[in-house]
Formats: sequence, C-alpha cells, structure tokens
Amino acid sequence: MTHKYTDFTLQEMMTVAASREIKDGELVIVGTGLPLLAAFLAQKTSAPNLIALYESGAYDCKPLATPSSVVDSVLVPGSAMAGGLMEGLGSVHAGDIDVGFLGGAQIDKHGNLNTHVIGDYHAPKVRFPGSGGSNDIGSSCKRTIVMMLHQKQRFPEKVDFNTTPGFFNGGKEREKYGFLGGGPSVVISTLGILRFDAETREMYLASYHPGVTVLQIKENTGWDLKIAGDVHETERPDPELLRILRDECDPTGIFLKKE
Amino acid sequence: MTHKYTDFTLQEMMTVAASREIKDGELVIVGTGLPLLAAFLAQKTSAPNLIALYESGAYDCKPLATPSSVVDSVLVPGSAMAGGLMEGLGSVHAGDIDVGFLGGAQIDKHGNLNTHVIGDYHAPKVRFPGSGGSNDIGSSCKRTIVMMLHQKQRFPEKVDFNTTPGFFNGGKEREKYGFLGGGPSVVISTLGILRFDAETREMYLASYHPGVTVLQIKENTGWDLKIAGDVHETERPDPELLRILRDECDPTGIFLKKE
Amino acid sequence: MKVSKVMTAKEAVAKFIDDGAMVMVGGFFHSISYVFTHEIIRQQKKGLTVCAASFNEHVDQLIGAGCVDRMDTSYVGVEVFGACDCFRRAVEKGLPHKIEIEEYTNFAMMARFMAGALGIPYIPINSMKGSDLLKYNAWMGDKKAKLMLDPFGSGFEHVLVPALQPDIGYFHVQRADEEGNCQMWGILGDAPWSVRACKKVIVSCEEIVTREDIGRDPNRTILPGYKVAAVVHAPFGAHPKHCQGCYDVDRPFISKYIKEAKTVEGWKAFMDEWVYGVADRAEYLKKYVDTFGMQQFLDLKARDISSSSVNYGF
Amino acid sequence: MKVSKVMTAKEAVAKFIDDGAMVMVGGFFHSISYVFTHEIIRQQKKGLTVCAASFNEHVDQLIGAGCVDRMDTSYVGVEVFGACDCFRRAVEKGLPHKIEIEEYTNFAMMARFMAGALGIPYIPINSMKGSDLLKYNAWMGDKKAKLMLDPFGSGFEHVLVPALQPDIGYFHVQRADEEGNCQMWGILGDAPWSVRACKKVIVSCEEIVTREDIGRDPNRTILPGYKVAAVVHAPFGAHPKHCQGCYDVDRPFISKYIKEAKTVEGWKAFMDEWVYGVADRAEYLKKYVDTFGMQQFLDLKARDISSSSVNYGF
Repeated sequence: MTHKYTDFTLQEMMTVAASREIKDGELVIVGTGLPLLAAFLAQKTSAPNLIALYESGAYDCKPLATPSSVVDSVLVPGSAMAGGLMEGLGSVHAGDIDVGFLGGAQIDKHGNLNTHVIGDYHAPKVRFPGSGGSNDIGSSCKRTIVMMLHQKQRFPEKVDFNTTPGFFNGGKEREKYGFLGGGPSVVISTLGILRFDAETREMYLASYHPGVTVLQIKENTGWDLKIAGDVHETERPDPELLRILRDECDPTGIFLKKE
Repeated sequence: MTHKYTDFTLQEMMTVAASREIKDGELVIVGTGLPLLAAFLAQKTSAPNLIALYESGAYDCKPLATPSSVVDSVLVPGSAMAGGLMEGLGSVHAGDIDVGFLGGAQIDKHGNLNTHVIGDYHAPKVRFPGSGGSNDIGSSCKRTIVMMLHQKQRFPEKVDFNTTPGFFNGGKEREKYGFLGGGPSVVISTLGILRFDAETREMYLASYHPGVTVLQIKENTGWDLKIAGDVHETERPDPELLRILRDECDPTGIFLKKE
Repeated sequence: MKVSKVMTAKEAVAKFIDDGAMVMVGGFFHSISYVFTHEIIRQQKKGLTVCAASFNEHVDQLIGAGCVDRMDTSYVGVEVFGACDCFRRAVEKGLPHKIEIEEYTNFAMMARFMAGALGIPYIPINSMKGSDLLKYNAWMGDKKAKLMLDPFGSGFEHVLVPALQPDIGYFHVQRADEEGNCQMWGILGDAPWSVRACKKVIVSCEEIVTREDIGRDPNRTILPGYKVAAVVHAPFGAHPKHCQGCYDVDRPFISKYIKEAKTVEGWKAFMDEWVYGVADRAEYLKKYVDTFGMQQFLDLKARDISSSSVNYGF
Repeated sequence: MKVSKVMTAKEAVAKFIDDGAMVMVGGFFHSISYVFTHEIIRQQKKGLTVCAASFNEHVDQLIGAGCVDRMDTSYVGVEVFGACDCFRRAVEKGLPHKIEIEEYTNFAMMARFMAGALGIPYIPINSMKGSDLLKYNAWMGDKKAKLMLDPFGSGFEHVLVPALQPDIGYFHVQRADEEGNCQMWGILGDAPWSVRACKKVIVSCEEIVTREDIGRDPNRTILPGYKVAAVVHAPFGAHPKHCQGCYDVDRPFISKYIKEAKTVEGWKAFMDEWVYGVADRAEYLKKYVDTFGMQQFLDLKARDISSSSVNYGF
C-alpha cells in the first residue's frame, strides 16, 4: 500500500494540529488514541524534550510499539518510572503537569466537558463512562487540549452534565475556585480549531480544516459561534510529518484508520 | 567467657518480661534496643508467628545479625517487604498494629510520656529528641509496652511535657479523643512491672524484679504508688530464655552490656 | 513458615465474599483478577457494592450477572474501544435491575483509598470543585463529599472526600507466597492504596513462590501478608487483561465480549460459554485453547525483557 | 538524551541552596547525603529552615556551623546511641544562636510531605491529639495545626496538619541518570514523599547510570527526573551513614562525632578536621583512608546479596 503524504484524513489533521500545541520540554499527560499519537509526533519532531506520562503511573516511556491503552505493558520497559495512579494523577493534582488532553461526549460554549450523560442524570438517554481522570486533568493541568468530534449535539450551548469544568459561565468565574490549572487552551475538532476569548472565555473559531467551510462549522455548533477576525484555513500537515505519523507513530493503524 | 544462665542483669529481666507481653501472631512495631531484643526473643520462643515491623518500612524481617537501628541494612535481605515510613507508620496510624514499644525521659502516674524537655519548654534544663514516631505509636497501636529506667525524676506525678498521651488525668479521659489505640498496657521498668487500674487508669505496681523491694520502688517513684494486692516477685527468666537472648538475639552485645 | 493461606478460587470466594459486602476490585485496566470475577458470578453473589478507581468490562459482567447493587467509582468504560453495555442497560433501562452509583474522579477515588489505608478520615482535594459530581449523590447522601473553606486561610474551598475501607478486596499479582506477601511490577495502577485500604484482601497470582523468594527482592512487595486472607494460584488469571512479564492483553477477546454484550441475548450467550459453562479457570483456559488454538494462546505469552539486578547486601 | 544535570556538589549547593531557603534534608537515619551537608557547611549557608521527618547527627553539624535558624521536624537525636549536643546547646543555651522549632510527629511530617507532593492542602490525622505538641508553636503560629470536628460526623476531632512544600531538597540514592531519574532500594525511609514534596531536588548518587539502565528496572525509580535540578556523582556520599548494597553504617565514626561534639571545642576540632579542612568528598575519603587505613574503609563495603530479576516483557 502506498501512502500519499499530501492527502490526509481529518483524524490526521487533528493529530498534527494537537502536536503543534505542545512546546518543547513540556510535561504532558497523555490518554489513549489521538492524544497519544499527537504526543509521539511532537516528540519525534518539534518537541524532542517533551516528557510524556500516563495517569496509570508510567513516565517518560520509550515504547517499542504503539501502546493501545494507558496501561499497555509496552509502556514499561525502557520507561524512566513505572508507578501507579498516585504517581501519575498525583503529579497532575500537584500542578506539576503542563499539558493534559481531554475529550468527551459534549463540550459547551465555555469549554465545560461532559463525559457522563446525555439527558437527565437520573434518567439518561445515554450513559457515558464518567470522569475517570478527566476532571482531575481539567482541574489541575496548567492547560488542556480538547479533541472533539464536531457535531451539533456534541457542541451544545450548555452541557447536560458538567464533568470537567472549563470556564463555567465565562468571564472570571473559573478563578474563584482556586484551581491550579488554567483550563482549556484549545479545542481541536474534526472541523476546525477553536480557542477561548481572553475576557469572556467564550469559544470562537480560529481556523477551519482544509475542505471545511466556516458555515459548515457554524451549522454544526449549538450556539451562535463567533469567528476570529483572522480566521483562516488550518495549516496543512507537512508531508514529512504525515510520514512520521503514519509510519512511525501508528504503523499498525491502531488509532488511525487506514484506507 | 562462660555465661551463667541463672544470673541475669536487670536489662535482661526487662527484655524477658517484655517478650512475655507479646502474644503469638501479633503485629509488633519495634524500636531500637531492648524492644528489638524482646521481639526477637518472643519470636524465637513463645510467639513464632509474631510479625515484627519497623517504622522505617521494613516488615517481617529475618536479619542475619542483630540490627543496630530501625533502618539497619541488615533488616532488608530476607524481609517480606521494604517500604518507607508511610508503609511502617501508615500501618500504625491505620490501627493495624497490635503492639508498640515506647520509652522516654519521663512517664507519669497516668502513663503519659515525655520525650521532649525537662523543665520549661521554652527554656528547658534538658532537651530530648522529641516525638519521632512515639506519639503516633502511642495514639494508634492497639496497646503499648513502655520500658523505663526507674528513677524518681523519671516517674513524676505529672510529665513536664506530654509528648505521647497515655490516660491523661485518668478515668475515661482518653476515650473522648477517639484514638484507635488503647494506650499503655504495661510499664516494664528497671525495678518492676507496673500496670494501670481499669477504672482510674492510675499506674500500680504489679511485681518487683528479683533483688528489688517494694519500698525501693516506692522511693523511686514521684507519687504515692499503689501496690497490687497480689504483688509478687517478677517471674525469673528461664535459663533457656537467657541463653537464647544472649547467644542468639544479641551475640555481639550491641544492646546488652556484657560483664 | 506461618499458616498457609493457599486455597482455590472457589473456596476463597465462598469464604470471603459475602452477599451485600463492599468489594474492592483491584487493577487499573490491567491485571484484573478475572478468576475471582468469574467465580463471584458463578456463585451468584448478590447485593454487592463494588468499588474501584476505574472499571473496565470486567465489572460489566458482574453487573449483567445481577451481582451488583451499588458502584463507588469514577469510570465505567473501555477507553476508546467501546462501551460497557450491561452498565448502560442497568443505568438507562434498569436491566437486570437498577444500580446506584456514587461518582467521584479517579484521583478522588485514589485519595479515598489512600486515606482508608492510612487511617486518615478524609482528604481535601481540588478536583470535583464546581463540577456536577458535587450535585448528585446516591446512598452516601451528604457524606459523599463536603465543601470546606480552607482553615489555613488560602481563601479557597476544597472538596473533602471521605476515606474508603472496603470490607474485602481482590486483585491479581505476578507472585505471592503462602503467607500472602504479594509482589507486583510493571505499571502499578491503583495499587498499593486500593488494596491497603481493604479490611481484608484475597489475591490470585501467576505463581506461588517461597517466603525466601519474596525476601530476595523485598522492594517489590506491594502488599504485606497480614492484610491477605487467601492466596489463589491462577496462571493466566487476568486473561483477557495483561500481566506484565507474563502475557499481553487479548484485545480481540475483549472486543468479542464488547460486541456480544451489545444485546442481552448476546451477553448471555457469551457468559454461558465462557463463565457459567466452565467450572473453573483451568476449564476456561482449556476451552480457550480448544476454541482459538494453542498458537493464539501461546502468542499472548510475554517475551523476555529481564530487569537488571540490584545488590541488597549490607 | 535531554540536557545533562550533572555537576559537582560545590556547584549544586552554590546554585540551588539559597540563604534563607526552606531545605528538606532527605534520608531517615540512613543514606543521608553527607556530601551536600558538608558542602553547605563549607559554603556557610545562613538562615536555613531545615525540615525532615526525623533528624540524626547530620543536622547537628549544620546547627553547630550556624547554618540553621529554624527546624520543622519530629525528632533530633541518634536513637539509643547518644544526643545531638549542638542541637541541645542551641535550644538550652542559644549557642551558636537560638533556633526555632516547629514540632510534629514522624507520621505528621510524612503526611505533610505527602500532602505537599500531591497538591493536597492539609491532612487530618489522629496523632498529636491531646498532646503538648499542640500547645506550642513557633513561626507558623496558629497555622502549625488546627483542631477540627470531623465534618463527616464521627463525633471526634482530628488534627489538621498543613502541606509542606520545601523550596529545595537534597538526598542520596544508589543511582541516577544525567536527567535526574533517581533509583533507590532497601529501606525507603522518608522517600518518596519528602522529595516529591520539594519544588526542586538536588541528588547525590553512588553511581551515574545511563537512561537505558534506568529503563531496565523502572519500578525502582523513586523520583522522576522532572523534579531534579542537579545530579552529583558521589561514591560513599552518605558516609558515615549506610547505603543498601554499597556500604554499611560506620558506627565508630558516628560515635566519635557524638563524643567530640559534647563540647564546643571538641566539635570545632572534629569539624576542622573532617569538614572545613577538606575541599570536597574525594579529599574526605582520602583523609579517611589515611587516618583509619584502607582495610577499615574496605570493611565498610557491602557484601553481595543480589536481588532476583523479574521479567518486564509484554
């Protein structure tokens, strides 16, 4: 199978965009799936001194194959430390971690995340897994990167259940809680990249992915989404990055669907 | 050097008496010195299933030589677990430990212990090391065994500083604190064995060591010490016990002075 | 040698898992004691409150089997690989019956276990603040968590979460001795705090070793024997989960369960085949080999990446 | 390879131990970093607040040298083997100057370190209740500890002790890599909580190994590199304390210190000879060999009691 390194899927676009959000030397707590690939990609390209850790307690791992979960045995040999949740999430709660990755069933206008229920808590239409470490990461990592499937029901004006607070109702509301973490810094969706206004803490569209229109994004968002003055197309992935992502980060296609 | 196993020192008498206080199968937290020897002796004789642990985190040790401290490296090889203070003292604070050993500069009528100062706290005549793990052991072990040099200034009516509460002012006062530990069950001094009245929680003389008189003990106690109706001589150490104590528990005389 | 605690899984579950007990299920997405999980299902234990920092599909089997009345946890799912559909049916439709859930975060659960293990009554944390986790509670009522202004004057509130001391816990380790001293390596997950918090623990292990073997590397001991009530020898006892240095995760088998559990009928068929239809772990493994072939079974086995040795001399 | 943090003890102390800092001194009666302790004394650091769960005679040297203004601890002594006389002179006679002491219990100190390490603001405990430890405080005033009625309704009070996050900590381990990943075995004492609580840590080690060596046994890592600011290669760096698998305690040498420190003059003579009079650890060790003979030095070396190996394969 030959890969064309100029064509890419939206999953790949998201992963590359997420990897760009990490600065060299940062401590990053990584979850399964695209965040894991984004951290790997950053480490192999722009952020060689990034240290990746997992809530399970694995720290600075050098896995010989793509881990399929945050407790994959492949994470252990060669890692700098194998501890437990109190090592992984303890570092998070202490405010030591620069970047955390989040996702969920819903995200709202002010970056609040729902991984609990659709509908009423006591009689839910759909029940999701719950917080796990999400709330901990969202409360205490210096900033978080959210990755979302962009659909209208997943971007409501207000989440059905606030599992992991972002900026609550916006403005300075988050600050009164004394969190160590600053909240979400970016939302990377299947359609574009969204950020938060520094004053109102309302989510706005910063860029749209190649092949996606602003209108399409507005239609898939559950409130009247504001658009940045300088809104533009998301920078396309460099072919070399795509090669590394496909051939080195996920060669067996655990997370990236192969055509 | 030939040992006579019928003669014994008061140190040896104390150690044997302390070993008798431990029941088979108990979990015992052991400190340096005579308590360590008492636990070893019990393990080799009446309490083969005793498990000794140390506040440093060493658990169920099988040392190849007499440890000279609670962190002696000799404790580690062959032990069932080498952890840290949070493993050792954590088990204590959780209420898991049956017996703890204590000692100090002063003990008073109601079993309160002082390992801080003689005189005023802010301008002490003599400064001692402080609590260390004593207060933790006294607060949370199911019962404690206190070993003391019996001198009048060391047995005052009231301690100068209450480092490790026993029964406070007696009666039911200890109960209002909700400690997991029951307090001191016995005081083994260089002169005799003292216990606490079940109602008043006042210390009384249960037995006097061979060669010691009741009067001598009263004169070396800082209050009008009550005497048990059935006061008697402390049971002499069995010669076989003395042999094990000297030749197996402390063969090089780290803690037991050799003549 | 102290008294041996070795027995079969059947005996251990019959003796130490009581109907209505609060049961801690050890393991974090790995090294789950499936041998005990399946035995609890076969013995049809009822009214359990199960607790864990996070749960995977193993708890889904317990829920589907009707063993669980209450859950005290932060998560019930299989990461990006699928949903726990028995859990969803219980919550969404009350099948086989409604369950109550007391929900925390992963760190909050760990803090509660740590508190339980150390005799600390409660722990103030920064997680959960402002979230809807504080809006809802189940059987614990207002004892699920308390908001309190920092008495040391930071000006902020913290969430006080209460210590958790389950009646009994079970987990799976690489090796244990007959007295119950348990050794574990690789990712430790919820251990040691979750097991140390329990009043008693039953353990399944890949290998039963001598007390002397334990003493050859005492820093690997994750739980001292005094906490342990039963030791069960169960090679491949965590399958289809993985166990570092022993075997890898069997993701196709987990996916098979997730897929079949999408319907009640599919779930029943799977369970009849792999749980109710086998007497014990040995039969389960034999069935696995008969169904998927010896090669697939052997492919799970871990390659050798030996640790270095250290000197414990004095 | 990330940026190397390797430097000399002289550089590490000059760069990371500031006058007036709160300094955590790692080690519990063993594996004390004497190499840093002596360097701090030689560099005449002033106004330090030193903290540790418990202190032995090493802190006595810091006190005698006038480096210490405040102590935050539970214990200053040498078990049954003697007193710390500089500590006593400071408290009893104000020599070389008065020191303030904030006194807790060993468990309370560990709980404070644990809280500091985990971002937990304070921890409620059962120790200290009713004792005179709650009657007295120093610079912390009423923030030393708070009594609070259990908000979960047990009816009892607990002692809330505040988290401790020292500015800098130092400790000694068997091995570390250039990035600061530290491995330790044997009794762990106050580790990992005391070091994890610190904002930054400087570490001395018996051996500097490669990052790959660390990865061959990642469960031995007691502190991840991100916390570490400097790595100092210092064989026999804990002498006269012991270091599991490397060398035993040198009790005669400790007794010599305790004896000589009974008078100010004796203390000065000892320190002139063994601290002020040597430039660094290498000179100290050479002096030891010159004074006591190579045989006595070699007798300290640990015998070989190798651990078993485990399989980390997947």
